[in-house]
Amino acid sequence: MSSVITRVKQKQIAQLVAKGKRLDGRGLMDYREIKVEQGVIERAEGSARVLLGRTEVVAGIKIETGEPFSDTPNAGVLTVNAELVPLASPVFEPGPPDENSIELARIVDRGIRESKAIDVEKLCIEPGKKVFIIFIDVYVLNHDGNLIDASALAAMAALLNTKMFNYEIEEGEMKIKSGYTPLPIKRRPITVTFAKINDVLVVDPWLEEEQVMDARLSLAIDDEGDICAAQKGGGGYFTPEQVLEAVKIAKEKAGERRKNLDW
Amino acid sequence: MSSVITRVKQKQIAQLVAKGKRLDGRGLMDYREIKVEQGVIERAEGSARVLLGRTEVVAGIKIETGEPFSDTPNAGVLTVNAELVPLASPVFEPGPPDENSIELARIVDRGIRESKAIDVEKLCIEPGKKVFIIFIDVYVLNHDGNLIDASALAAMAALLNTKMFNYEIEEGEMKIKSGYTPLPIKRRPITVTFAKINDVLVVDPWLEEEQVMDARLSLAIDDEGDICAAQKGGGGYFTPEQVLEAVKIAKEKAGERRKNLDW
Amino acid sequence: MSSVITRVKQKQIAQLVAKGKRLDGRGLMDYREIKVEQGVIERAEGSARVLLGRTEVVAGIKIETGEPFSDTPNAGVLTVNAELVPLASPVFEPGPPDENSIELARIVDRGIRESKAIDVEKLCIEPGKKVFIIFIDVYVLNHDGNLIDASALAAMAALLNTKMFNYEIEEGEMKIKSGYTPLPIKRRPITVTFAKINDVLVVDPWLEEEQVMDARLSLAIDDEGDICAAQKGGGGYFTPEQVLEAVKIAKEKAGERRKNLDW
Amino acid sequence: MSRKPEKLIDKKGLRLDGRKPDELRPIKIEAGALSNADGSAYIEQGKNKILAAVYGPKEVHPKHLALQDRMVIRCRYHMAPFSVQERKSPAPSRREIELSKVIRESLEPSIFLEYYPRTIIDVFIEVLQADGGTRCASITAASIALADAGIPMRDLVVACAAGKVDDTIVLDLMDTEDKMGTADVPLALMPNLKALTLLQMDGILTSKEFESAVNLALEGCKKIYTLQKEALRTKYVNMKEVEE
Amino acid sequence: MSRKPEKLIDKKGLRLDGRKPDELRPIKIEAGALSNADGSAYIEQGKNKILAAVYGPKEVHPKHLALQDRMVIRCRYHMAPFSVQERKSPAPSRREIELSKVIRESLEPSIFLEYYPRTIIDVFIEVLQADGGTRCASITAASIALADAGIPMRDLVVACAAGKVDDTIVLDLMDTEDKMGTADVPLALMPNLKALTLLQMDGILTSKEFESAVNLALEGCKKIYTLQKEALRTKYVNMKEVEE
Amino acid sequence: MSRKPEKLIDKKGLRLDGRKPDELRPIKIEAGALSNADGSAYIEQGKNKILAAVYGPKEVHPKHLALQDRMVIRCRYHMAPFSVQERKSPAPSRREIELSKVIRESLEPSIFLEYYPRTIIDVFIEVLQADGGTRCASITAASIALADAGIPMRDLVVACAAGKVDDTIVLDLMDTEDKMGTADVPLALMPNLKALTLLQMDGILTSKEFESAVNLALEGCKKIYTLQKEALRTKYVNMKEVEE
Repeated sequence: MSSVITRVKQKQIAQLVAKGKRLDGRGLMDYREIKVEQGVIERAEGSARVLLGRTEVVAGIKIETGEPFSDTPNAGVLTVNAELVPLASPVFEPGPPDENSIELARIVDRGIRESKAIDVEKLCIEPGKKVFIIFIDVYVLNHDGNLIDASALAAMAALLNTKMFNYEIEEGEMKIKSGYTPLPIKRRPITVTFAKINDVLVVDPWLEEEQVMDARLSLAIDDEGDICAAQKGGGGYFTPEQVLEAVKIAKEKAGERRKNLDW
Repeated sequence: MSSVITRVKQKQIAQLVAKGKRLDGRGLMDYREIKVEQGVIERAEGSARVLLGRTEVVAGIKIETGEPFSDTPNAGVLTVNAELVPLASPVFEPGPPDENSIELARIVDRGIRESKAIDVEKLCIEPGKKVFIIFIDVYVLNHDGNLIDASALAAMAALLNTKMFNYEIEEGEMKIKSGYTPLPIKRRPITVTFAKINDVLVVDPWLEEEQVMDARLSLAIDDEGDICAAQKGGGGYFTPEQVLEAVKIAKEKAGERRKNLDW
Repeated sequence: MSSVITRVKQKQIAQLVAKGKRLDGRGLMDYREIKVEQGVIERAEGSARVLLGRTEVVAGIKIETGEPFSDTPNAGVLTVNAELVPLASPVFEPGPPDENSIELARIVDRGIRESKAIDVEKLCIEPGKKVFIIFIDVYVLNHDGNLIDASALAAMAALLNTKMFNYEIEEGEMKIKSGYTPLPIKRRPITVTFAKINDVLVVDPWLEEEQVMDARLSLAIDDEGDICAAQKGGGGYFTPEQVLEAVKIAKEKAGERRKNLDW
Repeated sequence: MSRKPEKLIDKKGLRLDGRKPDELRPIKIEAGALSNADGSAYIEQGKNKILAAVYGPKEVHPKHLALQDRMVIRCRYHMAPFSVQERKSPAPSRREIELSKVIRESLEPSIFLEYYPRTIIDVFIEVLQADGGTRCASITAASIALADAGIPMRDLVVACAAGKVDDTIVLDLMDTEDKMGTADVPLALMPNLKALTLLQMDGILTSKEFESAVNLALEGCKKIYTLQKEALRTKYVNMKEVEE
Repeated sequence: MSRKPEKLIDKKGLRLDGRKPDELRPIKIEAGALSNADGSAYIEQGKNKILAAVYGPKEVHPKHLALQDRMVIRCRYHMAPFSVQERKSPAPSRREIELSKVIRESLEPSIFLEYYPRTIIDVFIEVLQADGGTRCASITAASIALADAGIPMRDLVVACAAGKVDDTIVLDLMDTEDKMGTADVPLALMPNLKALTLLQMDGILTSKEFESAVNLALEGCKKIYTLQKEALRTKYVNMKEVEE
Repeated sequence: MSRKPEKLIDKKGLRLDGRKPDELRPIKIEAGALSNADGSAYIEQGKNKILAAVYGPKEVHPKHLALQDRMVIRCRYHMAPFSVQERKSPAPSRREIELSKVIRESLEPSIFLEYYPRTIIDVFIEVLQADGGTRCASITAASIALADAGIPMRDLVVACAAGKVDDTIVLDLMDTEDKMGTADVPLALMPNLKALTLLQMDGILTSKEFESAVNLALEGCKKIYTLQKEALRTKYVNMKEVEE
């Protein structure tokens, strides 16, 4: 079960793509099958499991209270962490987050933060003193490519699944009341990732395609079809035309997904 | 001065044990000579040095004040740390605690914590806000086997040697008064460790026996002869019968020790 | 561009020194050209750039407020950190501070702290609760020898360049007022470093001389010509006579520098 | 947030979740749950949800860690940040480091280490949700993952705890029982060899109670052992069907 | 301490520092700024002050990191503690780690990696003062440092951001615009190849706005490209003069 | 907790612990205090209690740290958490890292490093209780441990501090004098070679005072040197007796 594919297979993948085909039979702009299951971790305030082909990601939400940042005293705090846990791939190693897991967490974070997916002002308990802190932990359990889309989807699905306890402020003290409320979600960004292989764009690259690709481009699209985050990765490049083409396709793909998910 | 013994010696140790003998002349259920010296570190609130044959351990107690854990607002905090300092053995290396020192600390901790050796409720200064924190630092100075029993003994002897300053609460402020009080000790657990060599149990394995043993079993026994902690270690196993035999012997051995120490 | 010089060159340097000469033409007690430029980092509360030959160091001062140490409740806090950033030399590596950068920071710290260069009592805002914390960050940008003198000079020049905002205490709250005040500087220590090469003392060793030297001696001299810090380094030794000779020369050299800098 | 219930065992002798003292929680085991690992397993035991994966045997890096006469086993027991009530930092805690060690030592006796000298096996365990008894459920799952990876083994290792709660010896403690009870004795067994490969204890027990707890835990192990074998059979059968 | 100004663009269409929307900040570039490095560059772009240095190609330690068919590029983007308003801890932040990666990936396409197999190049970037757009200025400087080190390259890489501020698409955002604006699109270009080697985006833009921002940033890149080449020429001429 | 006493030197010219200005604290030295180390020593100097151990010469791992023409010395000075008034974290502090370096550099000149090329010696120092002057007492003990390990040496290294307290130059400062005094000059000496291998200074001294302090510390070193040699002789005699 090696994670490095042979040169022969690399060539094969590249040649197929040039002909508009892919090794697993998909069209260039087809996603693998997507399954989203919410509420899989009852202990968490919210959770979701995403299967994107054989790529598997669980996201869990924990909520704590704490101090706001000094430059945003009225806003709750959002923290995204991603773990490439070693059981997910022979190339993941135990240890502190490396550049790949940090980049993954920051891309997921940007999609949510920049689209203003959460109304963070509603997470303020006492301005400048006490706010809710939302921990989004992305846990990659099986790596078969395109962790970015799977993780962004799991994170958003988990947020939509999250319930916060009710509370009221009585004489300056926070008192927990019965019942739960959903998070104040304003937008539902969807991330679409492209690989450039043999100078051709494909969406949703799986593991073997990632090993062949020149570069990667991820675009987060919000409910209005606007772009709310972008990230190029990999040691290759895109032409400006390829980027603009990717933007157009990403809007379509995000629209389809949004319909399927009823988001 | 190698720390790895030859195969010939390994065989010799195993064969001797099968005949009920040990390389250093002890019977299978004999401890090495034990020396306990209290108050060796005047700067510490309590301390003790234990010699178990050539194994040497110093334990020091420091007391600070701090916040209690949120789930035990009326209880003082107990913290055990063990350092396998590199001057004690050619196999100990400088650096953060490894799995061996963490396991050692946690075994010592469990013996004391689970036997309720210290009346932690008496270490509460102001419920939910301020309690005493007891730091037990176990410092291994020479490693000649059976660090668990030597460390547990040193830690307990140091606790029995500990003096806390007197205080009173005046208008919400803690004021230090003259004089000292001993720690509120309720029980004096004693840990007895067995090695299984060639399918035979021996107590108090020294270094060369530890290099031959299949597995290790440590049992902490409290003043009533009850079991208050257990830990199997090593890459071998015990039969249920061997475990129950060890329990019986551990009670005897702990009883003898208790008499000798006048605990 | 190797950082290790050949044995031939090493011999050459040593033989020249024995004749009272140096490879770069300087006399044994001559410094390289020194340039001091203050205010190079506008974002910092104070800053300075020092060129000592081709050795280049920037020091930046940041000021924050925080709690004083419990044993000096009326004194501001001084913190010196030194970074041997990897772009400065092929032998510097990224990562947490190593023994060389820690020693460098602590020598710079001692010169400033022990000479009582800053009147730390004037940095107290509210005794025991709130004081100013002065961060001195020494950043080595090009390493061509004698980092100690360059860093100590950059740190002191940056402190002399530092402006603190004005404030007043109104009903227990600190309020920022318009305008700035310089730091309360009481003394201006100057550090003079000697290398012992072939049993001869030279000042201000450059990189290739440092690779040949037996040992290093740094002396910080205050405005009165008194010694306020000393540090021997390197795997060689000095005779007591050499140390006392160095003290005499250091006073002279510090005096000259002080005149040039108008300190 | 949790408050201690007054009674952990009710008048009818039933536990908080309605179990009898000698009753296991519902258990679901799946062999081969992950596609990248050489072997894997997923276990649910009560609310515990745990994944185990095995990679290897493989070459050792760095080489000086290799052993000339046997393979090396590494083990990492790790809890997801969202697996417990208060978010857990992903950095390994002292508890996780200790458990990684005792779990490794509970699996080692089951493996023919001498079959693959100079190689290494990695056992990775991720606790996705924790509800008491995670170390035992982890061992149960990890042993299946080892078998699923085709590692030559003397026997499966199966683990279960017994303990004392409100003066009663009970099987398979859940989180509240573990925290509020009197004692907990987790153990691991290779059933065919009657070999205890894990034994720990927290709390206070007389030697008699200790003996009862050990015996009850052994009974629990035997029941779970059947489920382990079933899980492996199910995967094997499914694979055969796919192949045919 | 900073307070949001009411308007980022005034009635005359000018920005806080008096620039027009499509105007770059003043830029000063010096090739070969450091004597120890194999190649180096210093850039000032507005109040940004950044040094870049290159060491290599050199042998790889430890050896197993070497690649048989190409060289390895390492990159460290780092900010001095005094470079920003509140003192920054010298330990690398998550942001610095991400930027080190994307900067490395923006430089890689420009280098003939296959020319020196089994070697490594280190690119070190130190931000002495930051005022928005440091990643772009760092790339611009690092590419000059690579050229200064004599590394064989397809083209220089030049980087610049465009973004949206008060409903206007503007070039080369400074810190306040970056923080208070609507969107920021940093990108890097190899001008001769029309190849985008960095592309990121923060904020919200319609696809039309995005296209305008990309085009404006490309214009900015082309202007800076001229300055890059000038800096290299200046150093080359100076060296010639010294030699003659 | 400690409060500054009004006077560190009383009317009779005696110090807080009754010593005269040029008097050492009581010193007890034992060579070979630990059985596992290749060489070891224990020193008590006043309330200081310090152990030093030497392992080596041995092979270097990893190999690239080895030097072709000489051996490498590593040194770790470390304080036990209970050695000082407020519990010290066991992680090495910046102070401990600096002292490890200067102690190593104070021992190096005494060792014939070229006798065992491509090897390494580890010097481990553990301060069990600290009362001022631990670096000097550590050097004194470590040098004995090196001799006890049979390392070929030019001379023993012996260390002692002098300083200024209440306008008086005094020998061998204890903790309170160190903290409340005016200056402290720790130094290390190879007596036969009149070679200073450690020299540091804290505080303010005129050059005259500095000279006096150095001379007084040298006197202290010479006295301790006698005790060092005695400790080694005692161990040697005891070994002979055991052998006979």
